[in-house]
Amino acid sequence: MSMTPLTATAGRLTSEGEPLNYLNNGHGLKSWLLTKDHKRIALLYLFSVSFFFIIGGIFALLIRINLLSPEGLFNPDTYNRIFTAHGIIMVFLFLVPAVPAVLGNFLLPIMIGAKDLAFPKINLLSWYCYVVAGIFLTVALIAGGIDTGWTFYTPYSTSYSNSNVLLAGVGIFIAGFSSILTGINFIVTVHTMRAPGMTWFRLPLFIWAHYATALVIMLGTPVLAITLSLMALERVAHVGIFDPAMGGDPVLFQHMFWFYSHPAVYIMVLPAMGVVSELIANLARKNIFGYKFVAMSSLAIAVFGFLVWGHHLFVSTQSIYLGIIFSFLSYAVAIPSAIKVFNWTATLFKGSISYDTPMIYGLGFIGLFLIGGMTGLFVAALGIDVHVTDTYFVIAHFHYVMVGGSLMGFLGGMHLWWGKITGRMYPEYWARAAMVIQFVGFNLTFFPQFILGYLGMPRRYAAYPPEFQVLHVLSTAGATILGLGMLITIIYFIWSLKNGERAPANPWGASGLEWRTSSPPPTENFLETPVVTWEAYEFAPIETMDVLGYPGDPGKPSQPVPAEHGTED
Amino acid sequence: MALIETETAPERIELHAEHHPHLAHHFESMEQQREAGTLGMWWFLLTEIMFFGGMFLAYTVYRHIYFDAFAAGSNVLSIWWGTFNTAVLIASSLTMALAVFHAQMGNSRKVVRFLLFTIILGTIFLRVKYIEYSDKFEEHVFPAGDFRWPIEHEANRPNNVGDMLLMLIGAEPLNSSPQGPEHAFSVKVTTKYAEKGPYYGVGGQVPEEVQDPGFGGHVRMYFWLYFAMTGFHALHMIIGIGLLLMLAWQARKGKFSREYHSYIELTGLYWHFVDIVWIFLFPLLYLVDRHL
Amino acid sequence: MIHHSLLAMSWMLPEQASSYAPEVDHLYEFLVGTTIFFCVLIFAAILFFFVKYRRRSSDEIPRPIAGSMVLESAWTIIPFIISLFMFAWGAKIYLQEYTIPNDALDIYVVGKQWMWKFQHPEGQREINELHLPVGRKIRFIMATEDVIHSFFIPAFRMKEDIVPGPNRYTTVWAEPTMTGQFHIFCAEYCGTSHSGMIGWVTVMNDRDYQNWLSGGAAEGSMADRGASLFQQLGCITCHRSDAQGQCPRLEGIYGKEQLMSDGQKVVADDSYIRESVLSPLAKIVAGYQPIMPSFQGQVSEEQIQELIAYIKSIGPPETTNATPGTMKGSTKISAPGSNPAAKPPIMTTGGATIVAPQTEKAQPAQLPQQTPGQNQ
Amino acid sequence: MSEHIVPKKIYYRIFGALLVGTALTVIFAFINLGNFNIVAALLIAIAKALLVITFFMHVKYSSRLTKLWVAVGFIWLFIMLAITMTDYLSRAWLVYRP
Ligand code: HEA
Ligand code: HEA
Ligand code: HEC
Ligand code: CUA
Ligand SMILES: [Cu+2]
Repeated sequence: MSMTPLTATAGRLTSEGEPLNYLNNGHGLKSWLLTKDHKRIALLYLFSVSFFFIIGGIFALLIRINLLSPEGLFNPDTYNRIFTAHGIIMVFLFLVPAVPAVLGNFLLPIMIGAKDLAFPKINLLSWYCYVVAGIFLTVALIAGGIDTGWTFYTPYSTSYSNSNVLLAGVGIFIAGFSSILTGINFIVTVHTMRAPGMTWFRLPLFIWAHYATALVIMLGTPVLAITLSLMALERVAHVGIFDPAMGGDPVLFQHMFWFYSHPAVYIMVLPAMGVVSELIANLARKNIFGYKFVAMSSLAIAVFGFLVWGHHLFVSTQSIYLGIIFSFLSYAVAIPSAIKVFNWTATLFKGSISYDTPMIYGLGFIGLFLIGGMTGLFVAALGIDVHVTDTYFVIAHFHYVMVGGSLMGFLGGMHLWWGKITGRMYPEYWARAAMVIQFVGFNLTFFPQFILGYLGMPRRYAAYPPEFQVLHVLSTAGATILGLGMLITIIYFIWSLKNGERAPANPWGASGLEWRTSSPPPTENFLETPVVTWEAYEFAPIETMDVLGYPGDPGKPSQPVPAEHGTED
Repeated sequence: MALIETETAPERIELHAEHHPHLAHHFESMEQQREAGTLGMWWFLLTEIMFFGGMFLAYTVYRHIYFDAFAAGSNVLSIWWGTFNTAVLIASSLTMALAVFHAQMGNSRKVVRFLLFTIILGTIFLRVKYIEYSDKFEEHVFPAGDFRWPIEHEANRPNNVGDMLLMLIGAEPLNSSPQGPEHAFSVKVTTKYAEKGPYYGVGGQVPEEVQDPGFGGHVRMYFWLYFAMTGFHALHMIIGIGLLLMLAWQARKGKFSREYHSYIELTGLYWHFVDIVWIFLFPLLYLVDRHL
Repeated sequence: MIHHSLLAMSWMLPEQASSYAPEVDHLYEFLVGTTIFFCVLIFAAILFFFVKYRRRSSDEIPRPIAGSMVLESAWTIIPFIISLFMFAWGAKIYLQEYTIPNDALDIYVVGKQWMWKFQHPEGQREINELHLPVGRKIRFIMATEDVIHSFFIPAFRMKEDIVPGPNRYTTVWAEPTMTGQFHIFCAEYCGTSHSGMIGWVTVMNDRDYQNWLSGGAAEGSMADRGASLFQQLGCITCHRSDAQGQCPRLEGIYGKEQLMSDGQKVVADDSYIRESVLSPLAKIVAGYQPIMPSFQGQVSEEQIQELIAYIKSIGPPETTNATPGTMKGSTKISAPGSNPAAKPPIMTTGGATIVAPQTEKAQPAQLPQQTPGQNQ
Repeated sequence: MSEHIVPKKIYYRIFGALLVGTALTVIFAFINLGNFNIVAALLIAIAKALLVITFFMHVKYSSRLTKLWVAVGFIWLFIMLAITMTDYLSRAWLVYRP
């Protein structure tokens, strides 16, 4: 293996005698706000998406509080603004960027053995776009709120709602830009910057998932951008492009919106699926059963995901013939997800299954996603969807996939890589407890909603007939428990930054390049260019793995290297 | 699949005797850097296709529903300007391609020259767009505000190359006036489409209580798409010209060489793409049902 | 219809109060069953592996297993077949829900922020309350005055958006099979009081319904009211039966194919008439000048419905024998009880009125002519 | 992979072809071909776009991957147009046909 020195800084010590890593290589606000290091940008993202998650979560709790009483505790206008804010923040400012922009950003270059993403400046720009988008949306919320629902259906949004819609439209447009920039970076990096020996079928499934996600982002997001632009312009000029009074067709807006927003649900779940593959493989120390099928199913989801948007329009007056086609295609796109679930399960067979928190999250993901996905089959069935569309059944369906699925995947990933990212381990006991609390709270929140929905409880209702109250109260109770679980997680993560155990390079005995560099990694990820000679998920005794971060005992806390190891450029 | 398998992982270990000054720290070689740039630009253009695609979709749907109104609106545009601008843009694509060619040859002075040609042609295009837009304002077919249909007063339209050149420099055209052949517009359009009825909101916004915008309202939809599509296209042109100016400046200072000119190539890709968008916009917007 | 199932007997299903509700529930139960099956299968496997293969020493490395083509095919193909079944069943119900039967009783629905307005052909008007006879097929002809609303009766398993626009009525149908009171909801978000846009449908047996009908409607049937509107609005000045070719006569046009000036043929259904009133220029009848003014803003949605009811009712007796080859059969459906059996089945979604290809032969209506619009 | 340099001659030829294409577009627009006017216009536009992509944008000399991506871009656009138009063509309430 050649010993190309990678950076001037690698292997050096800080003035305090700590090994120099990406965290302590540069101090001060400026070194963070102007950083081009993908790992630091990932942390910027982590901070900002967590912020918006908490805001979105608080809105969720407000929703649940309102629904404690059949008359609703807030007035309807307030309630409408609350659920809209909840939906917009959770989708555009939290879940779409969460896994890719935090974990993907941090890990993608490391996992393929690159020093950074292909376009570091664009990566930073992406974060700034995100921030600007966040500001726009926050201003829109403070200036009086938006009450359109996250779907902005016309003509309500263009002719009836208030003009904060304009701000929100622009905000989401910019947020879209931010994800496009991340997407470009991922695709190009995976194509051009893999380390020697890192062939396509040696890529971790995390990478495949992110690659597929990037495809979806690139091909879908621009359509949302133009749709919301046209909507915003319509709001201003009232020319009628979506306004039936002027000859426009509101259903066209729905087509254009869902052309992005259905694929967007896969933007939200595919990266989490990538995370789950890593969790399961690494904590069962087994290669993923049917690696190629899992890899290809990600691509299949990305491609077929574009053909089913009309399943949100079954009762919207679109052509019934097209509705039937869309229903069929929706079933087709469910198959690749099923393939993944079966393969993950089979991976456990004859594994060495650890009971650590990430694994529990991984299993939680499978269970909840399974329920969420199967109920997707309910709503894809035309005859049933006519009854349950726009009811709590749909709400429950998508919270099962988005919260039970994606959010659990995200949290699992955060636990798996927390040591890698921060250099400190989270407290295992509290983590397991929090996971169990979340799991229980989650099911209590959303399972009753399936029943509510089938009984006919419509969504976006500030008040409701009294016979639904029992189930609503149950759901609110669940949300409280869920919130408590989240709060615990947030607290111990912050606590561990100072007080956690120091993380070794490879705390799990995992395979994958990111475990072959120190925790936290040096600025350019490795001290020398890695050469990959092993297959994906090829587990080996931990002593036999070279650590290409700071040399030292693998599995032990990283050791500083003598200063002469690093050479000047 | 085969596509993916045949592609081997990029070579990365080879030591580079001399580091090119423009090689970014995280790339191993100029080759890798160039490839990344090209791929990145192509993917960006893909997103652009989808971005304009949204408008093409709206266009297709409404042209299908309101064909007559689209035909009527289209006949208001000047085919002379449209054709002229198409030619200008194609020529600018040629000069752009030649600029890239000279960059590949390492011929800096010619690079600057062809970049300037491209900029000039792009500016001419925008100048024409400006004239056309002002005409549309004058004729009150800008879709917001004081939209009127059928148009009551026609702006000057050129009907030969000489006139176009005169108008480009801001002079009065010699023989194009509402009486020229292009005036056929009023005659043709009014005979074929007048029966379709007026715009109920003549002289302003559609009044609240009269919700039916009538035929003119659909023409207005056409103009909305016309302004949105050409407007976004023009915005791309402006950005393109900005990029070209920057490149010309850098090229003049000798930043580019045989080995290092990828920015020129990438901007070239962008420029050609903008040209392609126009290649579609021209027939779709200017040539609906011209054979009256 | 009696329905045996665990779910139906529990509190997890709303009442099955329409003819297709049981079938929707059957499919639902099938899906619940499938879901339970897969959940049990996978949860059991996971739990079993989780216990059996728990990590016993920190450095153990299990033997890798590559995968199995057989298994992969199995769990691709089997779910696919199951889902094809779900798809076909769902689509079948969907077609049933949106194939409007031709012997239905028409109820006119107008959604507006934030209330439901109903009109019965006999003339009764209701707000947020709707009375229906049990055992009769009901066709809801719906329009909105502002944004999108969605007409949802959970007990009927019936829902359809009402999209604004001059050229569409949305049509949906149901056959109540159970007397009682059921919720009406608005299921598409429509602004502040979206959740207040609710009401009750009362399904009654036929006698009660007839009693109820005879109770109200001081101003006469919808068609009667339409007739006086026809006078008031001045339609009559042009559309007179003795009009000298300036304007088309409206007698007997309802349900017939009309030839437009651009050569296209359009069935004069509710949507078409509504559009003729609101945007007369959209479609010009062949041979006429576009001189009809728009009545947009001068007539309310209910009034348009009354005009339609009137136009429906003015089929002159001579036109009962439709020319073979054009529109077959009776040209009118009117008061409840008439049976224009020969009307082609119409499937609609979103006002998309699709005249199904005709197989039956032309068949002149031999039904006793009733004076339409009269209460029985 | 070193870059391929396209001779200048080719650029000029393509330029010529594009101008001819533009002229044809205009000419065809004035001939009444019924529904085929739009077909002709689009076919010519596609041909012109292909020329630009292939030669000016060097796709002819690029990797198969680039070719694939270019195709993907247009295929996705087509998917969006085709599926949405299916709705409009099979919805009977929209019958304003030319
Ligand atoms: C992460 C997000 C996510 C994911 C992954 C999915 C996944 C799926 N969704 Fe969901 N969906 C949403 C988020 C998501 N959805 C949201 C946000 C909405 C509502 C938006 C709004 O209106 O506000 C929505 C709404 C929605 C609707 C519209 C409902 C309505 O408004 O009326 C439909 C209809 O078809 C649908 C279908 C599906 C299907 C078929 C899948 C499939 O991909 C699921 C596939 C997975 C499985 C099937 C599980 C694995 C299965 C097995 C292991 C067992 C065997 C399988 C078979 C027998 C096939 N979804
Ligand atoms: C990623 C997406 C996402 C996520 C994570 C969630 C999370 C949750 N959602 Fe939401 N939801 C949506 C996406 C999401 N939702 C969307 C798209 C809609 C549709 C909107 C529309 O109709 O337009 C919706 C709608 C929606 C509704 C329906 C509203 C209606 O139609 O009337 C409800 C009702 O129960 C709900 C509940 C919840 C709950 C209880 C959570 C819980 O999981 C939340 C748990 C999290 C917390 C509770 C926060 C935890 C943090 C703290 C407690 C820390 C506090 C700390 C400090 C102050 C320091 N959501
Ligand atoms: C100024 C004369 C005028 C008045 C007033 C008028 N119409 Fe008309 N109407 C016409 C003409 C002319 C046509 C045929 C051309 C067309 O389709 O627009 C027509 C067509 C129609 C049609 C389509 C007929 C067919 O054969 O398909 C209907 C339905 C209709 N009118 C209903 C009404 C109603 C209802 C009113 C009153 C609210 C009304 N009209 C008032 C002149 C008039
Ligand atoms: Cu009307 Cu919601
Ligand atoms: Cu979807």
